[in-house]
Parts: sequence; C-alpha cells; structure tokens
Amino acid sequence: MLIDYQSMSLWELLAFNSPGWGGALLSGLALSLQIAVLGYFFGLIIGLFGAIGKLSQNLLLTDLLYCYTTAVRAIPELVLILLIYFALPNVINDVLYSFGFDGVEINGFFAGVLVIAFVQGAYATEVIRASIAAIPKGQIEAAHAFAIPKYKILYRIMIPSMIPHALPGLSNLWLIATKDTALLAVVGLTELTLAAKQAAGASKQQLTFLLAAGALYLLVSLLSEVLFKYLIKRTEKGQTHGS
Amino acid sequence: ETLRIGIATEPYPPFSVPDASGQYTGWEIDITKAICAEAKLDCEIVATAWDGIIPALLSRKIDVAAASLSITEERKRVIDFSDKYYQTGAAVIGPKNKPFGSTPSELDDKIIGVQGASIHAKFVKKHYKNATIKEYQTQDEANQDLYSGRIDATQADALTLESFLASADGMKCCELKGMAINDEALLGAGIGFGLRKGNIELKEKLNDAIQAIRDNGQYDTISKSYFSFNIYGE
Amino acid sequence: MGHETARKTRYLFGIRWLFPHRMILLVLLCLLVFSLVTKLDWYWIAEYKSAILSAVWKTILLLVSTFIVGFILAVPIGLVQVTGPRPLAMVAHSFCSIIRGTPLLLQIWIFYYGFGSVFPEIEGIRESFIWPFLTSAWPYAFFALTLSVMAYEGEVLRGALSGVPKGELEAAKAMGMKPFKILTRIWLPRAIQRTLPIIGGEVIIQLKATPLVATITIIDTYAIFSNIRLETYIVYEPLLLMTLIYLILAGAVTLIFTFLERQYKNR
Amino acid sequence: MDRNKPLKTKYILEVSDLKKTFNDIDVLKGINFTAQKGDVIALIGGSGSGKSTTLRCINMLETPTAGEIAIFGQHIDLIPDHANGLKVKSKEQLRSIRQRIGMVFQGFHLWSHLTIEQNIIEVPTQVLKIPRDLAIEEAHELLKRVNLFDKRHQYPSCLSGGQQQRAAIARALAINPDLMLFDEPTSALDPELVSEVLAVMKDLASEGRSMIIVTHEMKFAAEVANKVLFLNQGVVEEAGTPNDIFYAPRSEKLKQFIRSIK
Amino acid sequence: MDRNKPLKTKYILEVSDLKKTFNDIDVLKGINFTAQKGDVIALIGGSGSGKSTTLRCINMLETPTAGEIAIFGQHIDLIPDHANGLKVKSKEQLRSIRQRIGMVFQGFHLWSHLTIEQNIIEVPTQVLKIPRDLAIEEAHELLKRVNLFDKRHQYPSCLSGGQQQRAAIARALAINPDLMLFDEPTSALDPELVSEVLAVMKDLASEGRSMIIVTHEMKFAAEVANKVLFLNQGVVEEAGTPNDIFYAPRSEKLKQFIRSIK
Ligand SMILES: Nc1ncnc2c1ncn2[C@@H]1O[C@H](COP(=O)(O)OP(=O)(O)OP(=O)(O)O)[C@@H](O)[C@H]1O
Ligand SMILES: Nc1ncnc2c1ncn2[C@@H]1O[C@H](COP(=O)(O)OP(=O)(O)OP(=O)(O)O)[C@@H](O)[C@H]1O
Ligand SMILES: [Mg+2]
Ligand SMILES: [Mg+2]
Repeated sequence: MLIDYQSMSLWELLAFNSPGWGGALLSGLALSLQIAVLGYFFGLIIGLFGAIGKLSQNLLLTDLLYCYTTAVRAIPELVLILLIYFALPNVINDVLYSFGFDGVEINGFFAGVLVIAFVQGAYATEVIRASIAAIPKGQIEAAHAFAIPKYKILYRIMIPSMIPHALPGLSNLWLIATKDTALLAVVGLTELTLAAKQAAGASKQQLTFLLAAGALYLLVSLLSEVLFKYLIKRTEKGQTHGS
Repeated sequence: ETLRIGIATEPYPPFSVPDASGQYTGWEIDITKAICAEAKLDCEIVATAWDGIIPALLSRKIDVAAASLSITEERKRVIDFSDKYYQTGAAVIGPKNKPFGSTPSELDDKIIGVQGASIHAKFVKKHYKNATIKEYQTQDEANQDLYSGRIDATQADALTLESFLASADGMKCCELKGMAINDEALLGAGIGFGLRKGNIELKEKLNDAIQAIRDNGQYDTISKSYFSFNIYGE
Repeated sequence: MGHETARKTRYLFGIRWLFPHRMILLVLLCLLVFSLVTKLDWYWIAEYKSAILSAVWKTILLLVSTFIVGFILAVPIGLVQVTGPRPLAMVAHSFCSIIRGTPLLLQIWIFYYGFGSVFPEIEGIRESFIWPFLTSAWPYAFFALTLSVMAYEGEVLRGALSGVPKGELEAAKAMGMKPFKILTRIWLPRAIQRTLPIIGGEVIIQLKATPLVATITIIDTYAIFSNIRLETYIVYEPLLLMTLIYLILAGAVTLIFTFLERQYKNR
Repeated sequence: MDRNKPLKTKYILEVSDLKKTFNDIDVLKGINFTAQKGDVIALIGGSGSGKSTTLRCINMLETPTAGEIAIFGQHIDLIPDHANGLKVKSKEQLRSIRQRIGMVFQGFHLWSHLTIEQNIIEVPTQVLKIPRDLAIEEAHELLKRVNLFDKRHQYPSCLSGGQQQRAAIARALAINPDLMLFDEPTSALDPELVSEVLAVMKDLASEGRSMIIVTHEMKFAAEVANKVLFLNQGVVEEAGTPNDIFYAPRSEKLKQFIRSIK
Repeated sequence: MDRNKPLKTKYILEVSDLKKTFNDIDVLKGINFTAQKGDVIALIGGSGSGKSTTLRCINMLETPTAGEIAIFGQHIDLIPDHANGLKVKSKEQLRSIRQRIGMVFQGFHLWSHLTIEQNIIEVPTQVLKIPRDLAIEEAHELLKRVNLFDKRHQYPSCLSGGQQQRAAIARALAINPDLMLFDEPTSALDPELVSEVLAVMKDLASEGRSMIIVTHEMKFAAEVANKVLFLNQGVVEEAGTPNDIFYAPRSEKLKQFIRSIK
C-alpha cells in the first residue's frame, strides 16, 4: 500500500530514516559528489594534455583535438551517456557474440564518471589553453633558453603561472560537474536530483524537495567557492603588483 | 534465469511510487509481481529513468518494460507489446468559474494544456483544431498552470486528473468537464508490457498470465485496494 | 636554398583543407554519415519537419538574445568586483554565488511556478494588458537564462579585467582618460581579447542550458526530439539528428569565435 | 589648451616633502624641488633610489604617503582615505591636469590590443576630442619624427625594444603636453637614436614645455637639462646645474656616483 | 659541464648565412660571424637592425629561415617542417647546448610566480641537478655580486627596472655558462651599476667564457669586447676590433652611426 505523505510534517518528510527523504537526499548528494570529483579530476588531466596538444605544432593532433572539443562540448550529455552506456556495449557485444564470447557490461557508475570526465576534459582544454596563452611569452622563452626540459617547463613554469588565470574558469567547470551528475539518473543511479524528483513526485510536496535539493547544491557550491578562493589567493602571489 | 523487469524511477502514483529507501510500491508493481508468480517467472525489478527504458530494453539490460507504456501502432515498429493490462479513458477538466463541456466545438477557442509527447497531445492537436495547445513535460506542471490560470483546460488520463481534482488545489479551482470522445487509433489500445521484438515465447507467457489473473480474481483483489472503479477498462 | 623550400612548401600546402590527414578524416566522416543514413530508420522526419525547424529557431533565439543581454549586464557585475566599492562588490559577488551555486532548472521552476503562481492572486491582473505576457513562458525563460549568463560571465569578466597589465591602465590614467573611457577603450577590449576562447566556451555551455526551458512548456530543439523519441520509441535516430543540429550550432559558435580570436591575435 | 594662461605662481611644478612608503619600507623620505616653465630637470641616482616612484607620485599614479604637490599652479588636494592613507580630493581636477602631462614609462606600457598608430591617436581622439583625420595626420608627423612611420600598422608585440620606446614617446607627444615626465626615455635606444630623441627634446624645451627626465645617460642629462637632481635613498641629496653636479659635486655620495660614471 | 673538453673546431660559435623572415619581411638577410673561446663580441647597430633577432636565433628561440649555426663545435641540424619552414632536428642536442648558454633578455622575463632567489636557483636545481642548499648558497653569492641580496624574497613585480635587470643577469650567471648572450644588459642600469656589471663581465671573460653582447653603450663595448660587429638592416655591415670599428670605420653607414654617437 502507498505511504500517506499528506499527513506528515515538514520534519517528518525530511527525516533521515524512511519514510522521511532526508537520508535519500544526502546519499544522493554523496553519490553526485563522488562522481563529480572523479569526473572532474580526470577531466582536468585530459584538459591539461588537450591544451598542450592544441598549442603544439602538430597539425594532426590539433585537428583531432579541435574535433574533440567542439563535438563533445556540443553534444548534449544525455546523448553521450546513452551512447556510452547503452549503444557502445551493444555494438561491442554484437561483435563478441558473433565470435562466441560472453557479453560485457559497463557499470553505471563507471559510465557516469567516463562521461563527465570526457565532457569536462573538453571544457577544461579550452580554459587551460586560454590561460596558457595568457602567460607572458617571454617567461616561457626564458625557460626554453635555459634548457629546462619540456615537462618541467610545464609543471614548474607554465602550470604555476597559468593557474591564477585558469582558476575562475575551472571553478565554473566544477560547479557544472556537480550539476551534470543529474544525468546519471538515466543509468539508474539515484543521485541528488533524481532523489529530489522522486521525493517530490511521491509526496506531492514539489516545492519542499526542490528547495531542499537547491539548498544542498548551494551548500556544496559555497563550500567549493571558499576552497577556490583560498586557492586563488595562494597562487596569485607575485602575479599582481605590490600593494 | 531471472527476468529483468524495467520500471521508471520517476514516481507515477498510484501505479509505481518509490519510497526513501529505494523500494517501489504501487498497483503496477503489485500486478507485475502477480503476473510473474502466475507465469512462474523469476523476476527482478530494475529501475531506470524514463529516458533510459527503451534503450535498456533494446540493449538487453532489461527484458520487459513495465512502465505504463501505451500500445500504439507507431511504437510497434520498434518494440513488441503484450496484451493490455489496464486502460483508462481520457478526461477534460477546467476551472469551476468557466462553464463549458468536453466536445471539440466547445473547446475551440480555449488554451488547452497537455503533457507533451503523450497520446493526449496528439489527440488534442487532431480534434481541437482551433484551440491553443501548450505542451508540458509532466501532467503535474499542466495542472499547476491550470490552477494559476495560464490555461483554460487540460486533457489527460482520467485517473491522473481524478487524483488532482481530489487534492487541495484541485478542489479549490477545478472540476471535471467530461470524458473525451473515443478515438481508438490515437488513444490507443491500452497499456501493455514492452518487449524486445521477436521474443514471442515470453510474450505468450505474459499474455497467458494476464488472462489467468483476470480469470482467477487476483487482478480484481489487487485493484480494489487502489481504485474504486474498473481499471481494466473495456 | 632552405628559404626557397620553405616558400615552396607553404605554397604547396597553401589550401589548408588539403592536408592529407584532413582528407582521411573527411573520408571517414562521409563513410560514417553514409552508413548512418542508409542503415537507420528516418521515416519520422517528414512528419516532424516543421516542428523541428521551429524548435531550432527557438533555441537560436533564446541563446542569442539571452547571451547578448546577459553579457552586457555582466560587465558591471564583473567590474564592481574588481574596483569596488565594497558593498556593491559584495552584492555582485553574492549574486554570482547564488546563481552559479544552484541548478538552473531550479531557478527556472522557481520563477515560473513559484512567482508565476503568485501573479494570478493579484487583484485585477487578469484583465490588465500584461496578463498575456505573464501567462506565456517566454519572459520567465528569458529572465532565468539571462540571469545565469550574467552570473557566469560576470565571474569570467572579473578574472579577465583583473588580469589586464596594470601598466597599460596606468598609461591611460596618466593621460587623463576618464574611467568610463578607460573601461570601454582599453580595459574591456583588452580583457575580452584575452578571454575570447573562454567566452566561446561559455556560449556553448549556455547553448546546452537552453533545453531546460522545455520544463516550462517551450518546445526547443531538445524537447522536440524528446517528444519524437517518446512518441515513436525510436531511440538513436532522433538523438543522432539532434546531435547533428547541436554540432552545427556549436560549430557555428566556434567558427565565429575563432574568427574573432584571429582578429585579436596580437599580444 | 591653456598653456599660455598666466599662472598664479611662477612654478609649473612644486613638490614639497613628498614621502612614500611601500609595505613599511620608506622609499621616498621627503623630496623637495620645483620646476619653472621651460625647465628641463634630470633626475639621476642609483638603482632603487626612488626615481621612478617620484615621477609616478607627481601625476598621482602612486598616492603619496605624505607631502604636497602643485602642478600648473594648482595644488592637488589630498584627503585622508581610511584604506590607503591619502587619496586625491578632486578627480576632475586631477584629470584635467593629467591631460596636460605626457608620460613615458620605464616599461613603455603600450596598449597591446591597438596598433602603433591607434595607440597614438587614442588619447587625442577620445580625450581631447580632436577629429580623427587631424589626429592621424599629427600621428604620422610624430611617427616620422621618431622614425617609425612604416611600422604604424604593427602591434606593439612585433616591435623591437627601441621601436616600442619610440612609439611610447610619440604617444606622449601626441597630447601636446605642457609638462613631460620621462622615465628613462633612452634606455632601449642606440646612440644614434638617443641623439635623435635628444633633438626632439630640445625642440620641446624650446617650445616652452617643461620636462622631468629620469635618465642614466649623463651626457644626455648634461646636454638637455638646466637642472639636475641627484636622488639617493629617497632624498634629494644634491641639486644644481649640470655643471655644478657633474664637475663640482659636494656630497660624498654624489662624488662617488660621478666617479663611477667616468 | 664539459667546458674543458677539446672542441673539434677552434670556434665556440659559427654563424653562417643566417636568414630570418617575419611575415615576408626579411629581418636578417645573411649574417656571418664566428667566435672563439674567450671572445667577447659586441653587436651594435641601429634600432630594428636585427640584433635581438640574431641573438635569439643563436639559441634557436627563433628558428632561422635559412642558414647554419654551430655551437661548441656541434652543428645544429635543421630539417624542413611543413608549417614553419625549418625546425631543429635533435631537441636533445639543442637542450644540452642551451644548458651551457646563459641568456639575459631585453625584457628580462623573470618568472613572475617565483621570488628572485627562486628565479635564480630554478635552473641549477631543476636542470643541472645541483643540490638545493648549494644552489642557494651560490645564488646568495651572485645576489651579493649584483647587489640584490636584500631583495631576494621579493617577487619581480616589486622590483625597479634596474633591479629586475640585475636579477636577470644573476639568473643567467647561475648556470655557470660557457657562452653568454646578453641583450642590452645595461639598458636599465645607472652608470654606477654599469661599471659594476662591466666588472662582472670582465671577470667572466677572464674565466674563458665567451660572450655575445648587444649593447648601446659604446664605451662599454670598447672596454669589454675584443670584437665588434656592426649590424645594419639585417647584415653585418662591418666587423673588427673596437679600435677599427670606432676609430677607423670604413663603410658610410658605420661612419654615420659613429658620428651620431660622438
Ligand atoms: N609596488 C612596490 N612594492 C614594493 N616595493 C616597491 C614597489 N615599487 C617600488 N618599490 C621599491 O621602491 C624602491 C624604489 O623603486 P623605484 O622604481 O622608484 O627605483 P628607481 O630609482 O626608479 O630605480 P631604477 O633606476 O632601477 O628604475 C625599490 O627598492 C623598489 O624595490
Ligand atoms: N615577432 C615579430 N613579428 C614581426 N616582426 C618582428 C618580430 N620581432 C621582430 N620583428 C621586426 O624585426 C626587426 C628587427 O627586430 P630586432 O628586435 O631584432 O631589432 P633590434 O636590433 O634588437 O632593435 P632594438 O635595438 O630596438 O632592440 C624589427 O623591425 C622588428 O619590427
Ligand atoms: Mg625606475
Ligand atoms: Mg632588441
């Protein structure tokens, strides 16, 4: 029989134990954050190498990266996740079956991280590329002139002096990552947005749960903002003039 | 071998409603379980967002979709359906202070809200030619706008509308204007289980089981605790 | 000698599209398109053609109008955060935090269903001339999307404005330029030039935010294809066509910004 | 342009007791000097002695920590500011004064999003409201004078160091200033150009414009300046005619400085 | 450090027929010269004559459009590159050569995210693998030598022009180079410091290090260099000892240049 939510008070609705939805919302948030953190992290790595590749002289590489960033940023995330989670294994499995092998399954969590990393990587490529381009050219030339190896120029000169330029853009991306996790509902993961939708739909208390989810998102982004501010402060030394 | 039954994660009371611990309850869940038992199938319920149900079915992640899918000719190009296991009529509701009925001529100059991509959307476009149509993603949103006065009427599944009319908002603003005319081609042949094409054996099993629980009274027993009327329709 | 070869090579490969690897990529692309077109099921296009076109038009309209208006309004928001005064900077900053910190979907719903449901309660409003305006969804969508551009671009502009070399601003100050002139002639052009690639990316992010308006009854590109999928249960074909449309839109945005970047390439 | 309006005082620039502190380090410890119309003053002194800072304080790019400055007979009022110690009272006045001051920075600071020609006509057209055609015409004159005419459509990043410096000089000249502040205007120039720039400056001086020049070129200072200030550790250690300073230094510091040059 | 390994040739640097074109403008039109061990070569010439570009081509910061360069007896092979004309064949070789070349840029180009001390120890610790303590010790020596010891924990943006230039010189010296490339190492220095830097350079020369110096200071060139090259419009117009160049110029251009200096 169905639970009667109409007679429950606000605190009962938001209680941690079922039938209250508070716990469900929080575990949804935890799932969202896990996927967002992993996706964001791998996205940054892709972005860093993507940016370097894009600034390189290799035409094939820059062309491929151009396609990657344009396409992945343009394609709606839902399409990507449907393709990676449903269509891709289908194609692989068809091949495997025809050779008499067993099929493979892509785990929903894994697919989620993959999609977020893939998408974030494309955005991060652009952000980092622009930030590298903003470093005074002379400073990189000086590094070359002193025979600092390329990878060291990267992490000793370019990354430290690029980070202050890149951080605002990267903090935007992090916020996008946390919200993009909402897509993972499609693969059956109950992340925050879906949990809120379910609570709202089941209890018919739309506003309560939308605001609750909104508050949780806001909390996350306020906390991340504090973190990013701290990072910006720490990395900005020497970049601006004196006082 | 277990049979994976896909249901939608989005709540659709009273057919399928999740609770905070991730358990699903509702009429459709109960009926599905009864049918599985009747057909001696070992069923496992798998919840997926609406967007993922058909892809999951086609990519073998689930075997049966039990998510209130309306049977239409167009959809039969892509998947197979079992026989219907319920069917509800379409109704029209509107504000209490505006007197009109549910015939096409009476709705001609009105703003009508419907759920987009539903059979009702098609129906409304076909029959209420001179009305202004607004499409919503969910019926709840259409109801909300009816309450706000942004639209004059909404047509949907009688059942859904009934529960809205019973709610506090619904009682305050609106009333039933009448049932929609019957258009089998559009309003469909009821709700059935979705199956991958060519899965004849499973389809037969499900059809037999539906018939069986209707015959042995289980169907009515379950339905009585949810509905005051005959949910199977005609 | 080497000089001559260099000139010759440049001449030979003058038409950049004709690099060998690009030819191969193009051929692969054509093969892919061909196989998709022939193998998959496209019968539904005829039925939905006009609906798709009008939906795409709505997407473009929403994107362009909200981005332009939002960006113009983002300038003061970014600026006060760099120059002060303190209280205004704090207001601008909190605005950015709140808008960026909550899902756009939620904002749209709060405006449309939240505020929207308050308006009908106002006495006499149903008879007034703004009622048709208030009952349509466009103003709410435009408002919500514009706010979002303001917040995100305000943040981007804040970073860009503070990154302009101080010496160049001092040079302008030292010659008695008025603050507004410095802003419009030196500071802003310099800042935008530096961040063009980032802004290009932001336009594409905004493009992908537009589908959320479907939840308040505006049938945009994304919504029309969702509808098609739900009505026909065909999964991949509508998604592919939609992807193609978004690719074309994003490609156009990228092209425009690449062009702009070229114009401002010097540094 | 009210260059020929009689001044209330005979000084075009009066600096008294100018102090500037950066993060608790006293960079200027009380600078005093005056300039009359037509004066060409050379500021010399060791690296880090505060020459650039003095110049920047004159047109308020750095707000002094204490002291008084009057330009063109107008006293620039400073009022307390709870954050930074002092701030300028009337921005309007400051702006109108700045429009008559041409400055050449040690780091050039050309606007990198504008071509050389655009850099030069920017202030004349946007601030002084000179018609564009006229401004371009004048810019071409100036560009020819500093020998950069054929680079006029280049962006600053494509120019050699000396070319950038000359462009910066042309930009400062374009506003037809009454007072010019030069921070090492010849540091990136070769001797040939130095003498050209010198000629330009002599011209300017003969037109009655006043100049403050920070320079390391003693020959240059001796030739163009009628007054030399020797800065040392934030104070004017010695001031006088070029002859006095270079051939009859009194203080030990200056003697040592002069010795090291020769 | 293989400074004392015998070279295959007696030249530490050979530049032949060096050409460089920027956007179809021929900036270098065929530069030829050689440097032996211990040579101090002064590059003089008008602004825009290609001095900086020559220097930058030597350690391949600009890839030449054509020509041959050999450093420390090793020929730097260039191979065609479909985009830019030419590119360096062996990056490994280039890097090992660059480790022995100290460069001071016209714009200093200190790394702005590092303090002065960090700027100086960066290459010794990261490239030459000198232990950090040792590198810091050496850095302090150098900082004292250029009189910047008390600024060692400042960031470049807080330094005056001359201080930045001295920091850049210290950074170049820190790698203990065999060949030094100086692009106007004294442009932002006052005469006092110029003579200090001059002393440092003479020291370096006496240690057997070779130097190429772009300079505008004729006195400086005359004193420190044993060979002077006069560049004009992308070619070496005249080369010789300082005496030849300054007191017995042959070409018309050089005569005019010398005249303008005096
Ligand atoms: N923004 C700043 N923050 C902290 N210290 C500063 C700042 N600007 C200048 N200084 C310090 O003030 C002192 C004087 O600097 P200034 O630039 O006036 O010297 P200068 O006489 O122009 O020297 P140079 O001939 O080398 O250009 C220096 O020691 C410098 O380190
Ligand atoms: N990146 C570039 N793009 C286009 N032209 C350039 C570039 N770099 C230098 N040039 C041009 O090449 C010529 C030589 O420049 P270079 O910097 O070598 O001169 P220089 O002899 O060092 O002059 P200075 O003494 O003024 O520094 C100049 O006319 C300059 O405009
Ligand atoms: Mg200075
Ligand atoms: Mg140069």
